[in-house]
Parts: sequence; structure tokens; C-alpha cells
Amino acid sequence: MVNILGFTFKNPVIIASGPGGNGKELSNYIDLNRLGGFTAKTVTLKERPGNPPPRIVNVKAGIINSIGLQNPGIDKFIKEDLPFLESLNTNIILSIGGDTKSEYLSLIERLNDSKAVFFELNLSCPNVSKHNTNLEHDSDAIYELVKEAKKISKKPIFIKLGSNLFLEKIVKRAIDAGVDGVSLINSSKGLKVDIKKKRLILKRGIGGFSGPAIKPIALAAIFNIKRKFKHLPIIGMGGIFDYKDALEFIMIGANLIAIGSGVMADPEIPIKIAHDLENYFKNDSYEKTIGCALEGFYDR
Amino acid sequence: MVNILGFTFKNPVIIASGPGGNGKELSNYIDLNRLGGFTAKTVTLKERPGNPPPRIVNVKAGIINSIGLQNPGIDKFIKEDLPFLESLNTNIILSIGGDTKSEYLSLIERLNDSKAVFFELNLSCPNVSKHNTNLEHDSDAIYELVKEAKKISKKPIFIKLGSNLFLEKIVKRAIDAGVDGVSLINSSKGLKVDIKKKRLILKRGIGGFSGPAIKPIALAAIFNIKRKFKHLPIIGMGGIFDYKDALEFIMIGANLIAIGSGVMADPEIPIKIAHDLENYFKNDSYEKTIGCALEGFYDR
Amino acid sequence: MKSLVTKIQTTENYIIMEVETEHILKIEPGQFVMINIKGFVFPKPFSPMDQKGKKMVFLIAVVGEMTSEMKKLKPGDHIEIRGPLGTPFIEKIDRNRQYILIGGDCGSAPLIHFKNIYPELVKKEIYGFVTPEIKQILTNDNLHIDKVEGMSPLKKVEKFINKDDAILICGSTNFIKAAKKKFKDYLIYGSLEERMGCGIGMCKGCPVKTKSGIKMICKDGPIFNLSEVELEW
Amino acid sequence: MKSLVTKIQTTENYIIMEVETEHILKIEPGQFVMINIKGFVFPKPFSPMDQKGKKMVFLIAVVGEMTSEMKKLKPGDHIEIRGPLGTPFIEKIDRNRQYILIGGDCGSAPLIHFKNIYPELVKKEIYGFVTPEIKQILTNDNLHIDKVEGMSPLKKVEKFINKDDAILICGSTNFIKAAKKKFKDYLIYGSLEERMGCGIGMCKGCPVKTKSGIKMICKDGPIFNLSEVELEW
Ligand SMILES: Cc1cc2nc3c(=O)[nH]c(=O)nc-3n(C[C@H](O)[C@H](O)[C@H](O)COP(=O)(O)OP(=O)(O)OC[C@H]3O[C@@H](n4cnc5c(N)ncnc54)[C@H](O)[C@@H]3O)c2cc1C
Ligand SMILES: Cc1cc2nc3c(=O)[nH]c(=O)nc-3n(C[C@H](O)[C@H](O)[C@H](O)COP(=O)(O)OP(=O)(O)OC[C@H]3O[C@@H](n4cnc5c(N)ncnc54)[C@H](O)[C@@H]3O)c2cc1C
Ligand SMILES: Cc1cc2nc3c(=O)[nH]c(=O)nc-3n(C[C@H](O)[C@H](O)[C@H](O)COP(=O)(O)O)c2cc1C
Ligand SMILES: Cc1cc2nc3c(=O)[nH]c(=O)nc-3n(C[C@H](O)[C@H](O)[C@H](O)COP(=O)(O)O)c2cc1C
Ligand code: FES
Ligand code: FES
Repeated sequence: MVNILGFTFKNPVIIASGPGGNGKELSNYIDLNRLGGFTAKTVTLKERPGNPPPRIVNVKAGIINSIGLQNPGIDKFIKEDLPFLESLNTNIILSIGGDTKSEYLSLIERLNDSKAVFFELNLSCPNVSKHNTNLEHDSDAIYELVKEAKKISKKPIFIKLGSNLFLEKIVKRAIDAGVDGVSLINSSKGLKVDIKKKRLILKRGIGGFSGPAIKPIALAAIFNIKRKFKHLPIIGMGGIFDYKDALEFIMIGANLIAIGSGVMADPEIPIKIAHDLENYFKNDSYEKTIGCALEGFYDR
Repeated sequence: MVNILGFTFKNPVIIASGPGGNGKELSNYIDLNRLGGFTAKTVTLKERPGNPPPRIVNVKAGIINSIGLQNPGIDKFIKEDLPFLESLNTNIILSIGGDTKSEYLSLIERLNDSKAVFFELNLSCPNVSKHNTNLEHDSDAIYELVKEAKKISKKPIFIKLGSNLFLEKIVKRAIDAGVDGVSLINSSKGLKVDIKKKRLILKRGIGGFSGPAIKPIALAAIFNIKRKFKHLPIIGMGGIFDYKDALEFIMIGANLIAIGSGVMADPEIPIKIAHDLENYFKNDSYEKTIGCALEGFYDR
Repeated sequence: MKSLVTKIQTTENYIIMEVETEHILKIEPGQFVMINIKGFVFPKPFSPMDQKGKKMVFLIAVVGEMTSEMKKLKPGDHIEIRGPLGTPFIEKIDRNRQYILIGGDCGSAPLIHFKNIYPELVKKEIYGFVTPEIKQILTNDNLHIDKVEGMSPLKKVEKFINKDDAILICGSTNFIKAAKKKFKDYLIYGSLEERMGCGIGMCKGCPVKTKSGIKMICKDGPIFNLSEVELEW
Repeated sequence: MKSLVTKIQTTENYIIMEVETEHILKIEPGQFVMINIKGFVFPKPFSPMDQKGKKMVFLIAVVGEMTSEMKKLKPGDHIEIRGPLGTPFIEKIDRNRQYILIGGDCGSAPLIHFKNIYPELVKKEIYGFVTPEIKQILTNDNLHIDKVEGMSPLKKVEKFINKDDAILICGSTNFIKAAKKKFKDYLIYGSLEERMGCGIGMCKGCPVKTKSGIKMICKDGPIFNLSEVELEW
């Protein structure tokens, strides 16, 4: 059992936004109620068709995706996806994305009375252009957004960021604006060239790079935040494929751990991790394990 | 044969700064004269002992290093390493690092009359603290440094950067200051936790993450720079282990490709790549291949 | 599901691989499985050419990283198989018609499977390969070798197709585009290919534009009535 | 160099693996090789316990990712071996002395090799393992099992060592630190361990502080006169 911001999670394992869709397909394979939580796929105000194919590129120890936030838009989401999510006996986190601050705020208003426990503002999608759910270059904008979101939101607010040089600064500003937690990390920017055809595989060139390859980067990002902001709740993700990966994230400071690409490789991974962590924490305190690797850390 | 800034390289394959040391050990395994060039390990004004061990951490498809710029300092470098490098029949690139602008400038002065073809200013070492060869957070400082370096340097100047959110902006300023080329990318920030001992493996926590895992990130970074600054010479590196990897870098816009961790995994990799590329370019023009994957790219 | 490679035959560019699954994994023709092998993190989609009990047979073209590694598999090696995935041909096609089966390269695999299970729905078969190489490992009376025949399988079909014939085709997107154009007045079902992530419809990795919006090839397909899909983006 | 696994014996935590190298790769006791196996990008260092002609034998402790995968190797599998690397014991030690060999766990491997080649330089051997598990696969008259003897090998040596004896020790850094402290008045050579990158002295990945500055364990060692090294940073 994990307590975070007054909410109780059965276990620290949640599904990250995106790879698991809105849960219906995944629920044919695993019992979502066994998990600590489920983050819905980022929803936007209007429907988005997503990017043209191909959308998936396999690379060593990872995958590059160019989904482009395909989603049905908020109306259809509320009608067709939210009821299913709300029917689950697990904590729901709603991920929202917008082109402008007011879009984020509208989405919060529309979803404020849902059964979800948190909002996660997706500020770092690598698959859309600037100002489209890709605010992370602009810490002032993030400050403003969080400040206003906090005014109207009935739920705690997490912001989701990628690994970047100014992460500490951005998070500091978001904390000043009242943010409740951070989700780290979104997929990184990655690219592959088709050397036979001599062209970019993805039509946008760059896609979102995820999977085991990015795990060291995710851990480094969380480490940097955790050691500066010891009490800030963190949802950790990036290449978690087994319980040992999960333990690395917990020991470096993640309160919850989220599985993204892992469910694509094998839908049963989240259940296996939940099970293995339960065994592990028979002998060890979960609370004390969070961030334990930072103790006595010699920073120079 | 590759022409770049008026210099001729036998082939596009060079050794990246660091993993290959200053060439003596590597020359016991391969004939360095078969390569296009060799970048010396970053040298600083004073000797640096480097970081405490462990300095190497293996992760999936990559390695995290915490060398910490161990080097003998400029005096010893000039006495003990430079003569060997100058005796080679290949192009030498000298990588320099400093804590302050004036340190970089002193190093340039000390090395201005060497036989090296370029200077590479290492601005992005993940293994040292801020202001220690880790200027990349500060594009104003980079502008100033490059501007003054260009005034005194007798050789073209490359700057070496990591992948970061503001890469375009930094490179734009460096170009304004007169930089001749960029080396992309340095190792990324990575971390691993020892879950048995519940502690960070590296004493600094974070190290430099390199190898095949970071290749998609390197290609994405080069793509972003190449499409904005079409004529800027680029030395591409990050996870190049075979000629197919090398071709991806060339097709995305690298004029030269550098092997870093590859020589650690297998010292013969650079020779194999040089050989395989020679075969490949029997039928294809090298000049026309540089950046060919960007042609017709649909940027939206 | 853990599965054992029991037999593997290879040519330079093709593999026929027999595996034994741990439990019976019933596959309808047109469905596919996600296969993963040692050294890879993410699995890739393949449609079996045959499946009986715990036995499954695959026809695989060696085109890239994973398929090159598959070529090195030996009997006794283990692979991971997940499925069945996708909609069976039989659930989407008009069962009151007879079909000309057109396979493009390894797209032939699920059609060969279909013919085995539903021979009564098949009017004619043509499995197109560019060179005769495939004959080293695959015996089938309906192989069409472009280089031998001097024409593509589509051209050949054009010669004998009747006004009210229907087509079931499987192959690369370009092959299917060409067929759609050539046979635009016919009822034609195509099994589409796309790079896949999850294989079960949740990651939104394998889109196709249809008249009723964007669908996922892995879940809503891979078979579609070609009049309902738009193959250009 | 491409090498063939010819025999492999395992217990839960140990492996004895025989390989045949493509060409003869002459190893002096104390030298090591970098081994790589399928699925890994970077190789790791191991000191053979024996080498004759193309045959090489390793004694390996299963401690982490690569060694766990090594346990799954079968005869007929290929592995990659690069070497010989490092300085032979014989080039650094005083050849006019006789040595007590002290092995800590798999650090025993190069010492067993040393004894085979230079029996005249060996006064006594003691190869310490914590539990008797190792006896399932390793036969040697000088195995010391902590749990059976009720003491560490260092304690045992303390009991019989003479004033002018010399020591050659190989094991974990902690083991060597303990030995250095216990036997500070003796001539003691230790073969050090460190995580390695290149194995040939160029990447600066495996440092040790010595009286003459920072040295690389892979190139300047792995053996050092312990009076010359500082094992704390
Ligand atoms: C439902 C379905 C069933 C399939 N059944 C078979 C089969 O029975 N036999 C068979 O040989 N192949 C089949 N494929 C195609 C097969 O999945 C790809 O050839 C395989 O994934 C290539 O992997 P790779 O790592 O070798 O290639 P990569 O190195 O990833 O790429 C090499 C080339 O293959 C193409 N490619 C990559 N992934 C796919 C894909 N999913 N579909 C089509 N082309 C792709 C790329 O465009 C590239 O040109 C099927 C695909 C789908 C979607
Ligand atoms: C010169 C030399 C010779 C060696 N000879 C042998 C030998 O004959 N038999 C044998 O079993 N082992 C030997 N080792 C140690 C062996 O290299 C490591 O045990 C191995 O690299 C661990 O790999 P892994 O992926 O299983 O462990 P990892 O998953 O990388 O790590 C697991 C644990 O092993 C430790 N470890 C990792 N790398 C090393 C290393 N290079 N040296 C010591 N500990 C390490 C880590 O601290 C960690 O606690 C030797 C090491 C050196 C430097
Ligand atoms: C196919 C795919 C779709 C994704 N869609 C979203 C999304 O809609 N919103 C979001 O915040 N993150 C999205 N992500 C990012 C993941 O939630 C996660 O942050 C990232 O992939 C790193 O974790 P992983 O390595 O476990 O996948 C997506 C990732 C993938 C692979
Ligand atoms: C052990 C090691 C030492 C390195 N030392 C330096 C250095 O001194 N200066 C520098 O600019 N880059 C250094 N690098 C970074 C490499 O030059 C290269 O930019 C990076 O590793 C990515 O390339 P790769 O994946 O081919 O290794 C080092 C990398 C490694 C692995
Ligand atoms: S592959 Fe994931 S939706 Fe089709
Ligand atoms: S491992 Fe590279 S210097 Fe020793």
C-alpha cells in the first residue's frame, strides 16, 4: 500500500499514459484492478487523428513512436472511455494536453468531477510541434499554467516532463506555482534513418524514444529532482520492464512507478511487477525504500 | 576522401575524445593511420586525477562512465602525448576543457602551433560540476568563449555539445560568434542503482551514458541542427558500432563520424567501419550522401 | 508463450520455421502472433502458414534486424509467441463468395493457411515471389515467380479474372495499393501490413484511414474491405 | 576472437566453462581476457584458471547480469574472447621468493593457473570459498570452506605464515584490503579487481592510486605490490 497526497494505492505499479490506451484492450489480458493505478492516454479538447504511419520504429533496446497524440477528443472520451475507467477498482490518473493554457484549463473543468485521483499535465510530448503539449522549453508558461490550474482543479496536479538540461529550474518554478508532483520522464527525442531507402523512417523525422534504453536517463532525471526537492511526489517511468527496474526507480525516489512501453512488449509485465514487488516488500518497508539510494550521497 | 574546412580526411572515421585515450594503447591493436583522424582525450590546464572508482557501469545497450576527465594536464600532455599524436599520419583533433574562459584560451595558445587540424572545445562533460567543462547551460558564456577563441586560434574551432532542449539556440549563438563546426553528441546523463546494496553505483550518482542505446538521441540532435544550419560541419557520434550506424549519421548530416565507446567494446571497430564504408562508397558519392535523408523532408 | 523451434529451413532470403508452442494456441487464418527472440525487447508480427495442435509454421522473409537473427535460430532454441491477434479472415469476408487468393511474397503465408482450412471458399490461388529462390524450401503448386513468368501476379490475375470474382490479397502496402487500383471494380479484401507496437489495439501504433475514421490494423484488421480504406495519408 | 564453448558445469552460484579459441591465445597466469556473449554490447574481464593450446578454462561466480546469462550457455555456443590483457604475475613478482597463494572465491582462478605453470614458486595454496557448493564442480586439495573451517582463509594463513614468507593474493577489493591490513609486514602482491571498460589502459576506467600516481589496473596491473597502492579514495 502506498500513500500519496492522501490517496491510497494498492501497490506502486501504475500504467503510464499512452501505450496502454484507455484500458479496454489491456483489460482483456490482465486484471487492471490488481494494479495501483491507470493513467489514461493524453486527451485533448478536440479529436486528433495522430501522425501518418509508420508510427513505430524498433531500435536497440527501445522503440521510437510517432503516435502524435491520437485521441478522440474530450467529448467522446467522456462518453466512451471515462465510464470504463471509472468502473475500475483502481486509481485513475487523467492525462491532459493542450495547445494553449486555456485548453488545459477547459479540460480540467470538464474532468474535475470525474472519479480520477490526479491530473497529469502532459507538457512534453515529443510528437507534436511547439505549443502543442510541448511547453517544456518555457518555464514561465509552465508557471502560469500550473498556477491557474491549481486555482480551478479539484484534484492534485502532476506535470509530466522529459529529461532536460533545465529540469530543476522548471520544477522549481512549478513548485512555486503550487504543483503537487512530477511525472518523469516522457519519451526522449529519437530518430532512425532507413539506410536502404536513404530517408527518415518517420515522416516527422523525430519521434519519442522509450524502453530499456532510456532507463539510465530517467533515473538520472529523477535523481536530480529528488535530491533538490526531497518531499515532492514523483511518478517514475522510462524503461521499467521488471521489478528490478522498478526498485531502481523507487530507491532513487519515485513514489509510484509507471509502465509504458513495457505493456506493448508484453501486456502481463505490470502484473508480474506488482506481484514481484509485493514479495520483495514482505521484508522491506516501502516508505523507507523510497529514495533510500540517496542517503549518505556524496554530492560534489 | 572527405574534405572539410580545407582539410582532407582519408575517410570519415575518427576516434572520439576519451575512450581511445591518446592513441598509444590503441595503436598496439590497430593502425591509426588507416583512419581519417584521431581526437585526443580532453586536456585541461592542470592535471586532473579523475573521479574515484567505480568509473564504469554496464547498462542495457550502453555504458555509464565516470572518468571525470582524468588527464595529465597540458604540460605533460605536450611532452608525453602530443609528439606521439603528431607522429601519426592522420588528422589530429585536440579536445580542450577548462573551468573558465581564460583556461580554454590558454590551452588554445599552448596548442596553436601543434600539427592538429581542429580544436574541439568540450563544453558538455557530464562528469564534472558546473563551470567545469560543462558550459552548455549558458549560451551567453558559449558565445563569449567562441568569440574570443576564434580571435586567437590558428585552427578551426568545433564545440562539443550534448543533446539538449536548447541545442538549436546554443548552436545559433555559437555560429554568430564564428564557430566552425559542432561535435554531437557527448555522452548523456545516466544513472544506475545497485538494488542489492541500495545505493548509487557511482559516487557522483550521475555519469556519462554512451553506446548503442543513445544512438537515436544523437541522430535526433544532429537532425535538428542539420536542418536549421545546412552548411555547418558536423562531427557525429553516439553509439556508432558498425558501418550501418555510421551511414545513419552520414545520411542525417554528419561530415565525419567518431567512434567513442565502440573502441572499448572492440578496438578493431574503427578499422572495420573504415573498411566497410570504403566498400560502400565505391558505388555512392560521399558528398551526396551527407544529409541525403533530409531531402524532401516534410517539416510540420 | 514459451515456444520451441523444432525445425528450420533457410535460403538466403527466406525462412520456414516450425515451432511447438507450450500450450495449444488456436489461430484462425488471417490472425497473427507477436514473436520475440533473444536479444530483442519488442516482438514483431507474423502470420502463420499453418497451425495444428501445438505446431505452428511460419514463412518469413529476411528483411531486417529481427528476421536476420531468426535465420540463425536452431532447433531447440526458444522463442516467445503471443496471440492469436487480429480478426480472422472468415469473420470479415462474405462467406457466400469464392476467392482468388493473391499472395505477395510472405504475405502468402496466411492465404496458404486459409486454403487449408476453407478450401471451399477458394477459387484460385497465386503466390507471387520475385525469384525462384523460395522453391528451395516451399513446395506449392501455385507459386508464381515474376522473373520466370515475366510479369507480376496482379498482371496474371488480370488475365483470368471474371466479372463476379472476389479477391483476398495479402502483401506489402504497395502491392495492395496496386491491386486496389487494378481491381477497383471487384470485391477485394486485403490483409494490411504496418509496423506494430502492442498488436492489440491499445498503443495506436498501426493506423489505417477508413471511411469510418482511423482504425488499428492489429485489432480492427489486419483484413479490410479495400473499398473502405484509404491507403494514402 | 570467436570461441566455442566445449563444456560447461554449473552450480547455483558458480560456473566452470571450457572454451576452445579459434587460434591459440597464450595466457600467462595473472593475465585476463575480455569475454562477451550474445545480447551484450560490452565485454567483461575474466582470468582463466587454465590454458593449454586452444583450450581455456574459466571459474566464474554468478553475481550479476552477464554471469547469469553465462550460466545458460551450452556446449556449441559461441562467445567472444579478447586478450591476453594485463601484466603476468611473473613479470612483477620477486622470482627469488616462494609464495603463499591466497584466493578469495573466483579470485582463485589465476592462482590455480599460476601453480600449474610455476609450481616451484609456490609454498602453499589456500582457495577460500564461503560454502562447500564449489566442491560440486571444482576438485582441488586446497579448497578452504569458511563455513566448514569456521574462519576466513586469512585467519588460517595467519596461523601458519612464517616471518619471511611472501603472499600472492587475488580476490575482491575488500578481501585484499583485509589482507593488506593483516599482513602489513609481509611482501604481498595482490591482483586487484575493478569494473573495466576497454581492458587495455586507454579509457581510464579502472584506476588505482599508487605511490607513483594513478595507474590503470587493466594495463599496469592487475597485480601490484600492495605496499605501493592505496586502496581507499
Ligand atoms: C499482421 C502481420 C503479419 C505479418 N506476417 C508476416 C509473415 O508471415 N512473414 C513475414 O515474413 N513477414 C510478416 N509480416 C511482416 C513482418 O512483421 C516484418 O517483415 C518484420 O517485422 C520485419 O522485422 P525486421 O526486424 O527483420 O525488420 P526491420 O529491421 O524492422 O525493417 C526492415 C524492413 O521491413 C519493413 N518492416 C518492418 N516492420 C514491418 C511490418 N510490421 N510489416 C511490414 N513491413 C515491415 C520495414 O519497412 C523495413 O523496410 C507481417 C506483418 C504484419 C503486420
Ligand atoms: C582482471 C579481472 C579478472 C577477473 N577474473 C574473474 C574470474 O576469473 N572469475 C570471476 O568469476 N570473476 C572474475 N572477475 C570479476 C568479473 O569480471 C565480474 O564478476 C563480472 O564482470 C560481473 O559481471 P556481471 O554482469 O555478472 O555483474 P554486474 O551485473 O555488472 O554486477 C554484479 C556485481 O559484480 C560486481 N562487479 C561488476 N564488475 C566487476 C569487476 N570487473 N570486477 C569485480 N566485481 C565486479 C559489481 O560490483 C556488482 O556487485 C575478474 C575481474 C577482473 C578485473
Ligand atoms: C506508443 C506510446 C504512446 C505514448 N503516448 C503518451 C501520451 O499520450 N501521453 C503521455 O504523457 N505520454 C505518452 N507516452 C510516453 C509514456 O507514457 C512514457 O512516459 C515513456 O514511454 C517512457 O516510459 P517507458 O519507457 O516505460 O515507455 C507514450 C509512449 C509510447 C511508447
Ligand atoms: C570512457 C569515456 C570517456 C570519455 N571522455 C571524454 C572526454 O574526455 N572528452 C569528450 O569530449 N568526450 C568524452 N567522452 C564522450 C565520447 O567522446 C562520446 O562523445 C560519447 O561517448 C558518445 O559516443 P559513443 O556512444 O560512441 O561512446 C567519453 C566517453 C567515454 C565512454
Ligand atoms: S500495434 Fe498497437 S495499436 Fe496496433
Ligand atoms: S578498463 Fe579502460 S583503462 Fe582499464
